[in-house]
Amino acid sequence: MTSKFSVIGQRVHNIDGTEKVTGSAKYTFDVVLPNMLYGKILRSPHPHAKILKIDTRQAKKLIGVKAVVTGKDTLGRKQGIWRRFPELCDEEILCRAKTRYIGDPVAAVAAIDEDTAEEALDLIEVEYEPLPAVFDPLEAIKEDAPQVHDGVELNININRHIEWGDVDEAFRKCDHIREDQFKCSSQAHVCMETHDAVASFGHNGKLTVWTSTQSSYYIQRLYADMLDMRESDIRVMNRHTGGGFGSKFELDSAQFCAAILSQKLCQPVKIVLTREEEFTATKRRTPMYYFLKLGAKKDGTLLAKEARVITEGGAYTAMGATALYLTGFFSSFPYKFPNYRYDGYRVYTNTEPSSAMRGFGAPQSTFCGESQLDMMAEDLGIDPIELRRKNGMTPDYEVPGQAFIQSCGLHQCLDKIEETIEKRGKLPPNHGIGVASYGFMSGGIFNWFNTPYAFSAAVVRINIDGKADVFTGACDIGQGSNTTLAMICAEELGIKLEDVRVFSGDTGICPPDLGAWGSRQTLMSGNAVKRAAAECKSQIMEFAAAKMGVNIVYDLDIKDGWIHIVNRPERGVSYYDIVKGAIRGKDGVAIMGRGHYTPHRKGMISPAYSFGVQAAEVAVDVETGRYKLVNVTTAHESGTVINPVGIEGQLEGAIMMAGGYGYCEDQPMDEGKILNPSIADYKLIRSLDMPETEILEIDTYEPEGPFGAKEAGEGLTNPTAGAIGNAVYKAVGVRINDLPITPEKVFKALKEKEKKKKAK
Amino acid sequence: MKKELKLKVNGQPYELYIKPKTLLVQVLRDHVGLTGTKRGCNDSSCGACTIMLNGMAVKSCSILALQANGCEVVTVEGLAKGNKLSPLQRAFLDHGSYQCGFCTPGMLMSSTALLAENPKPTKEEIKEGIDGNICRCTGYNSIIRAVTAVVKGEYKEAK
Amino acid sequence: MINDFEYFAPKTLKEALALLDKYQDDCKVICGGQSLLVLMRQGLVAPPYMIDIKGIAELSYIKDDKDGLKIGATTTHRAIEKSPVVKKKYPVLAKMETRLASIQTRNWGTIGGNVCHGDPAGDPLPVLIALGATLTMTGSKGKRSMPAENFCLDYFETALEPGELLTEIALPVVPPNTGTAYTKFNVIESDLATVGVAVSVTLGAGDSCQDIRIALGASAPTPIRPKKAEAILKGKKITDALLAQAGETASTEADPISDIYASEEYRRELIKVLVPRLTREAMANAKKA
Amino acid sequence: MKIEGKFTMKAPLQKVWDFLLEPGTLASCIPGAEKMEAVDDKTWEGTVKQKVGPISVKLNFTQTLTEVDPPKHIKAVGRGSAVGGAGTFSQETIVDLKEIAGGEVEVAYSSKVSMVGRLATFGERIMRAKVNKIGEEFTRNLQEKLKSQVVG
Repeated sequence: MTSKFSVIGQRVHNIDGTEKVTGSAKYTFDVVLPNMLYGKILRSPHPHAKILKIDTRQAKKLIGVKAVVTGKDTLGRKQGIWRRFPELCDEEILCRAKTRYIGDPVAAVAAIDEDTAEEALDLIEVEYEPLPAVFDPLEAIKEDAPQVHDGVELNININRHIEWGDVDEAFRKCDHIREDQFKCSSQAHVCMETHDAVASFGHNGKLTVWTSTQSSYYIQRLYADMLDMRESDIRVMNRHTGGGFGSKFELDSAQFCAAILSQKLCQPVKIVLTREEEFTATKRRTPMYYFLKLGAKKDGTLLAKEARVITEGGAYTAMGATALYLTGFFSSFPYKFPNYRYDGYRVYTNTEPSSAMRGFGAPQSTFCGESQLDMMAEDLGIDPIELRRKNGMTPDYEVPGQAFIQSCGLHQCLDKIEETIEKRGKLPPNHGIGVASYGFMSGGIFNWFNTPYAFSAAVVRINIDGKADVFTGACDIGQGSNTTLAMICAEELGIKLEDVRVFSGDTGICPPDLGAWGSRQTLMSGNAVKRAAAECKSQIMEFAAAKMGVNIVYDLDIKDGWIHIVNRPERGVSYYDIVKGAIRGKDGVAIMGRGHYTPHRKGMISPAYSFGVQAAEVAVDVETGRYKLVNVTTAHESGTVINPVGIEGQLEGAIMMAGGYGYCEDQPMDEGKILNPSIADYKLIRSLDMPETEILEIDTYEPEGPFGAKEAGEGLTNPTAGAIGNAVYKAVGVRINDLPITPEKVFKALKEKEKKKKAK
Repeated sequence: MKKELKLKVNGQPYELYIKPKTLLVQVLRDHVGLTGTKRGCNDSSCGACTIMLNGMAVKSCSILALQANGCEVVTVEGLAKGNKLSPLQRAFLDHGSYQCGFCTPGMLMSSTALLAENPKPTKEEIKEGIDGNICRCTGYNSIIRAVTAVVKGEYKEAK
Repeated sequence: MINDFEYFAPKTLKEALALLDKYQDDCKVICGGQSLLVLMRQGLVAPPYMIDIKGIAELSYIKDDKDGLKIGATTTHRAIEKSPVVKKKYPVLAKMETRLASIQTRNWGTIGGNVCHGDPAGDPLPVLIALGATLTMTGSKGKRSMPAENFCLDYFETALEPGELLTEIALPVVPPNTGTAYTKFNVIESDLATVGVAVSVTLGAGDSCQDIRIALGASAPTPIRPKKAEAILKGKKITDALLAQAGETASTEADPISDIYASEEYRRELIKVLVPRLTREAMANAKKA
Repeated sequence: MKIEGKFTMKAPLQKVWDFLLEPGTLASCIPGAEKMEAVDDKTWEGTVKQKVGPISVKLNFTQTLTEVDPPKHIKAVGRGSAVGGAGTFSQETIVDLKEIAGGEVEVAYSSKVSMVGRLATFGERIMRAKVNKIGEEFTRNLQEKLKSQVVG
């Protein structure tokens, strides 16, 4: 079948691919500027303490040290990404009076090299008064718990309520009700490039920052808030970025401290967080206590669901408020619950703040929900896939009062997965296949950041040689958005991919865009680029129509650099010639198009949703509890596939990350201290542990998306933990409700089961 | 007290004076200026700093530079011959075996060393060959496919 | 941050020993440095003098003679793993090496360095103990040798005296009808052992267990030989019941800790499972031998 | 890190109690303790030396009795910081005495040891094992001291 597209759907090299395979790609980590200094940050060793005194005199005396700053050198403002709600802006970054977790910054040093800066940290004397601390959210909401932030009742940072239908009445009508508890663990992003920034204040008072970020615009705006500057005096550029996964769109300690130091010295200051700081003093996936109640009729119709969630917020709000909101919404996904109620509480604790991480609350809700669904299926004697089919979302469905689902391929995905499981036939002993369904949003509609700008915006400029330059505030953090946006631009203009250059993530030259989070760039930034390209195209077409003198009833189009009459492709003119003429005809002004996208009338969550079903096969060693991930097969639909190589990469990468979430990744703590802040101790799936992966792409078309495309990045992290849990149960009959599902937990559950069997 | 270090990097001889505590990765990045080699951890666990030392894959963050005195080093910058990418580099491009690209230099060096030593590795051997390198983006399988394609002879050394 | 130090790279054992005598406690010996440099980067170890023995050619060898195999201390893991004679005569040693850390680490790290680090979770020592290896230490005053199982004294503490270097690891000739097996339990394939078990069995008449050596890693402050468990099996015709009993006994002889990787109880349970499992595997290997 | 246990000994309760309260009894049970000196009747200061393989640490150590409920309950809190800034070490010990039948005293103890700073984070795998041992040795020392001093 020939595609109606020329560029979209092709297997292409990422436009920055050659730089990345030759080592010439420059990351913030690699930036070296003339006269540049190196910074290091001193952090609180106490989970909760008053700062009584900071003596920096000895540190300042060390040869090579150029500046030492503390909270006193700041304006004392507090940052928060929920800018519409001042009480949720609660992070000073450089603490002035009190530290709230082990890792909270208290001072920063700039010196001629990293070793000198580090030496200087040891010379800073901080006198603390340790305060009682609280680590578990269930403890923190007790009356007499220590207060993490003064005046916050029961340490409740924020709560969320979502409800539709008549839940209590519906439960009364159910034939069977299950109530289950789950615990979702923490997870670290482990970007290969740690947080880093080079901040450079000029003597003109303007700030230039190179940094590894998911949203240059957010960083620019938050700098403006914290430094009391006009945002146009701040230029933030994301270079090649060594991963983000949700960890890099708030103003972080590297960015802020580098700027404060540079402001004092008018010299560039570079701060690269150590791997230990990355684990202990950035942000992490939100740990959650989940209480789920699910009611069904005998025939498997799900009538009602109730979710109560308490999340471990850590010391600050960060993006955790959004995770609280989204976990509540996605607890209903991807099923048609006529009655649903959610109450979520985010609780402050004296631990590293929890925030956004790929999936953004949905991996938690999906693990709990999909585990419980399998339990319900067993109770009712219904096949788990059948139960999902019976209740699964369908196209053009409205989540009452919340969201409109347009395209939805969940049922096709279920069919495909069922087919592949059947094909596998009888499994070896102690193997099991578990299934989980999922869905996710294509960018959020909410605007707690309070941006006055469009959510996405792009400018396309056509140069005299016909090549197109795309300017977008979107950030390529490795997910390949620059390539996807270039493909969209090329397709819209009918030119080759190599005819498109992308300038992204630079607030100095690109229109604001909210950046790479919430799986928003393909749909939102993509729509903005498509519209900008379309505007250029219409200008070109004016000239082409004039030149060709075609009857005005005919439509013109461009394909492969050839402007022609639709239906009569042989009648046309060269795109490149027309561009030359057009620019000449416009008095030498390059052709420019602008595009933007802000969702309107699309409900409260997102303009579009992707869906999928995943089947994970495990093989369990029943004597030790150790199991291997054998295979993970995913039926996935994300609308029109723009960059198939990119989607495969997202999917397989998500399995590494989400498989780790299900199997081994965790951040155990002792009195607020993370016990495994190194890659040696934080267990990650490596190549020998990686399962076989198969992808079954399901064809759908999303009317809201550019060329019918929607999200394909984060949603893929949602199902794996649940699928693993269900697979372990299928294999050996033990159910673990407490992530991660480690061999030790499986072993203990097997022993427990054996004991019960003997007791009978 | 600084000491003399002589080594060849990508065929080019260098004579440097360094503090004994300098790690090989620091010499390559900060003294020689080859920033393709990355650092992703502080305890020899991530593999982003992998280079070839006398033909062997090693972690350049876990070797004192002086220990490499008189050795030949190849970094990611040394893989292409002029403007011709190596077979593995081309296979990585075709198979999307990189995303953020931060682990890619290390991955390429591990894979290159593997094939230099064992031109026909099995899939299991390929997995083992890159097991010392963490990639948080790709899930490894696209890297394994790229190496497999080179093993199958789908990418010839450029003339 | 690594401290500044003075660096020496002696080319002969004699030179190295003279330096060791000179600097005593103020110096650290580095070979592959795969463990030491991690500690130095954290600032936990900060010696004023470093003696790099990696370049001492006379300490890097694998020799096979009538008494068995001799491995020089600065031989890399990778050289052992790929050595044809090791693969042929001590396959368990080669196999253990393939699962020790990453290829990069094995290419540069050395067996002597690993053993001297004294990590109870290290892979080589349990295998060396099961194979009945002898370690030779050399100081300026001469040499001394001891069985591998006596080398570790406590967590990361060894019997090496100041001024001494570990110079050779000697493996006796494997007796006929002997099989050895090693495995480590871990959650991530290439990770350090949560528990490591090595077993060497010599079969006698009627497949009875004529001799057995069991070594446990990551199960106590040092690698240990659970001798009571060995005694249960030695001289007997091995049955499932005896194996289970040996596993139970070994788990009580062990003294594991609880940490973030596993609880003490889980480690004991793993020993119960793995001792019988590896004994069976060693017996199967013995039959093949 | 928590270590708990109990043992019994044949001795008068008051005698055990008095010995426990003697300056330095608890402090001197800390393995590696050197030069423990009384600052006042509730506080002792000194240094603690610990060595784990290649890592040597010297800590300035202070111990304070925070709860004294004669003759059955005592709580001591100790805190040390490593010379050179490598980290801090803290210890909390609770000893409860109970008279049981036959003129015996049951001594129940629990000891919590924790470390923060570079030592703890980077040396985690190494130091945790050691901390475990320190705790065990502490209780062993306590038991031995009590038995030898009070019974003997």
